[in-house]
Amino acid sequence: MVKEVERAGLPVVHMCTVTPISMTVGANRIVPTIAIPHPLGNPALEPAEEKALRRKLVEKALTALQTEVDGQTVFDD
Amino acid sequence: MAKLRVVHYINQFFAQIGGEEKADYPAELRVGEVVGPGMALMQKFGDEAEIVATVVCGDSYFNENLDKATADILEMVKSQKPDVFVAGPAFNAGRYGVACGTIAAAVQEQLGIPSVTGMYVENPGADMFKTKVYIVSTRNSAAGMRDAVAKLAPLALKLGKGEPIGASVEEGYIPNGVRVNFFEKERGSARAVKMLIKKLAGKPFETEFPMPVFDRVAPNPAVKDMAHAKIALVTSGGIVPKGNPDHIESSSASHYGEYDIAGVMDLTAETYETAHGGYDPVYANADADRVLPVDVLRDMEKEGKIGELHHLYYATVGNGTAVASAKKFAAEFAQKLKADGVDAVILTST
Amino acid sequence: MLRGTILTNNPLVVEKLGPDAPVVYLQCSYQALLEAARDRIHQGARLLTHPLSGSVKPGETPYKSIILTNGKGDVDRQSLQLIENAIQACAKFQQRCDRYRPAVDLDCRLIDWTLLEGALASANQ
Amino acid sequence: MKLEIGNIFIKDIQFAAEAKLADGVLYVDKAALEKIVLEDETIKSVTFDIAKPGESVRITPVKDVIEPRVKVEGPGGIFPGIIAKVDTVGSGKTHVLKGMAVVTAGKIVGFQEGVIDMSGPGAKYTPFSETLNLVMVCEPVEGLKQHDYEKAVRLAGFRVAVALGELGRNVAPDETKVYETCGIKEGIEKYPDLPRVAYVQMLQSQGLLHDTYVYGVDAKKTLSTILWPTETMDGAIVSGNCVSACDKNPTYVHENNPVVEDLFAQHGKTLNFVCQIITNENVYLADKQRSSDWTAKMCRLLDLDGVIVSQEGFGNPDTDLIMNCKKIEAQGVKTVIITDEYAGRDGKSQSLADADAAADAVVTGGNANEVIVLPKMDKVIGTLDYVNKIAGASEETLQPDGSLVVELQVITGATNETGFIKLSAR
Repeated sequence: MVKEVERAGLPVVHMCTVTPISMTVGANRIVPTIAIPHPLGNPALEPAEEKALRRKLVEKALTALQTEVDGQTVFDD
Repeated sequence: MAKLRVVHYINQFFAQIGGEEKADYPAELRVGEVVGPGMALMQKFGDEAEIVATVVCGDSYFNENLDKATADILEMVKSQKPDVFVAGPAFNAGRYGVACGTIAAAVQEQLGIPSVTGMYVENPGADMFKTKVYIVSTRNSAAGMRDAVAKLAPLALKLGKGEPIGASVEEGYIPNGVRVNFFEKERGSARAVKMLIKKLAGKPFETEFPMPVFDRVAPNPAVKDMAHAKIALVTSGGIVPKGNPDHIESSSASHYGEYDIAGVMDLTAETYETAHGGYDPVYANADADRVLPVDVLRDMEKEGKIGELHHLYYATVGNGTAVASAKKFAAEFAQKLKADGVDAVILTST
Repeated sequence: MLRGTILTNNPLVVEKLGPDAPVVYLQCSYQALLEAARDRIHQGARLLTHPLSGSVKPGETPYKSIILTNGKGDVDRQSLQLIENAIQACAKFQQRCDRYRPAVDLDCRLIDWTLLEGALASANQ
Repeated sequence: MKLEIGNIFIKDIQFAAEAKLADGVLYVDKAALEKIVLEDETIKSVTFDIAKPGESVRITPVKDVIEPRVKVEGPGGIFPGIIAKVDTVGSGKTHVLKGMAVVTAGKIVGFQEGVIDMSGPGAKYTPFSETLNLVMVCEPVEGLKQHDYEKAVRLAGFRVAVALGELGRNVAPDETKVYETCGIKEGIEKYPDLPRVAYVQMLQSQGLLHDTYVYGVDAKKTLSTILWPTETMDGAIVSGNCVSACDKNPTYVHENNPVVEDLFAQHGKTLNFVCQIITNENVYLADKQRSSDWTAKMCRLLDLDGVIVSQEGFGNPDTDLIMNCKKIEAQGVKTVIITDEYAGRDGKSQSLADADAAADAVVTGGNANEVIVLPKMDKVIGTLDYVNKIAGASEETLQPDGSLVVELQVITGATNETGFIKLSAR
């Protein structure tokens, strides 16, 4: 799916938990996330903390979109 | 038994109207005429079938007037009440191949008339239509006409008679993803030994079961000006408005969802949920932002970190490992995103 | 002693291993059991046994027992792929075990148990 | 290691008062065989029957198929560690009763399967429609547990096959074949320019009804190891596997392993057949990892250039197959794998439960889900009362006219994964 978006000419960042799968499906910009049932959250945290965590991940995604890459790249700091 | 009725489709070149300069030739029905490659087909059909009409259409005309040309040709084919429809063969001619695939698939799907075409395996039409209609594998130029017709005619007859179709290697069609049994001449172990000897010698060999392949697309340039960029959200995590209004299936979905989030600042348990059957839905149902980060992006939109969050998002239920079905959906909504002036996409998966 | 959890819908497993064993018994279908295992894998558990153990195909037996670790944390890719493939494979087979006679049902329980027993022997070494 | 196989072509089997093998006719003394079977007090009774190619006969549910053999010269005996003592076999001279088989049938568990049709459309899918079959159906004593029943029938089949093989001891074979491979150093010196090739055989080893025995040892308790390819011709590997009829390896297939046979055919010509590596297909994932690691390690240690890997069974073994393939390829050793497919009745589903790009050379035994109609046969050996319960059968299996609508799964050997048959798919 991510590949088709890329093919259409749009830069795309794939936020997903199991990065090897993301590699397999051909994503170029990859941001690892927390867990499969809650990639952009963590129910164990307080709502405010959880949102901050999500914000950090989305910021990372935006950074990825603003970074030139020449192949599959995982943005995991 | 009466002869099977066949309608044959060819382009302007094979109808000897002309080359590229005549490619805008509109669709034309020639009742009772057998044109160009149709002669060779007729010979192979013998007493069993006859071409009752030939449709001729220019390649540019067809591809530039896709909807009209398809509709017109469907009417022409329908009027002749054929038992089977044959298009091409198109060899390596790209636009001709796409036209053959398009019209053969349309005749089969919309008129319920079995159809077959032929082309070179690298013709773009082959990849686009091999799962929709039988495409006989031909050489890459019209020099392979004899060989192409030798496979095309018997397959057309079988289809016309409603006989079972054998495996791709037996019938000569491009593998279409449907596995069909047949008996080889040698037992499996002997085939394995031969294959190994070839592989060891660095010679080409053909696997009997190709593993699913993954192609690659080069990355697009980065977003230069995020503060003015329009960002869209896409998810394979199945986030849908509460109640799943489009009835997205929990797995192997037959369609995708397009949802308007204009004015939506936060996804809540009351308003959104997941339709995905591939993971424990408890966490996403409680707060769908955990899969589709609308809340955070709205904040960033307000702060001017991004230009705008696109008012539509797209959702499917593709599991990470099952990507094939999602491909078609994605190709479709990616075009919409582009048309809507989106600059970049965040795709979240579970 | 087994460090892990046995997820099963087979009453015979409960009976054989007794109340002290780390068994989670679910009264559910074969596929639902695979899905329950998948949910645990998503939370970071790893598979210790193959989810398609046994040549008795999905649909031919209602019973399935799977051993997983109790781990939390990162998702194990291999476990994830095995379980996804197993769940997908269910769709390929016709459902017919619901029409078995009682004696056959007991045979199904036994086979599932013996497959698990072999794995437990390996796990406990 | 050199083994001479003397084939005695069997043209007919008849019941007679005195057991003998003369002019290609096997005379079977039922009473004597019955005594051999009933040595095991867990077997209550046994019936013998003969099924010949072309007859309107259906044998079901089949448990094992065994070829009678006898060790004429050299150490050990047929089925070492099980019937004969555990001496290493595979050298000397062995006589084979070619063209016949002992078929054990009988219901061990309710959902068991295995159909051999001696004629009709089903016959072309099973290799055992071409053999003269002596079928034995064993009834257990009351209350016998499935484990014990399986074992009793398995061993009874071997005892009968050995007793019949013994009749060929002093018969001059119609055909003699010599199979010989050499030690590592010798092979390198003898065939310096030929690629070094081995056969990696995966053995079903998941549990009750899913087991294989090597020299009497349960394969699930073994580490991957090496055999001379001739050892299996003397019955070093036997089947205790009666589930998944289409892609399990009956003992007959082990005795006549087609990969061994076809690698021998090229040995010294296009390749140097170094050895056979056997490995298992356990349920426990760490076992899988260990076994495939060892297989790959041995491939490297033996300086192999290529291997053929064969599989047995459905689902779980797909993972072993892919692990073996990937790890062996990673050692720089080229692989060809043999498998079969479960692509659904319509052929559209994903065939294997596992996949990897390293598996670029695959031979397939066909789609086991494909549906076939088996017309009614005049005679059934065994029982049909389970047919609605067998793998690949559905509620509508038994039609009013007596025909069976089944998937190829139920036919013994239909999609064999050692390449024993010609069926394939694309």
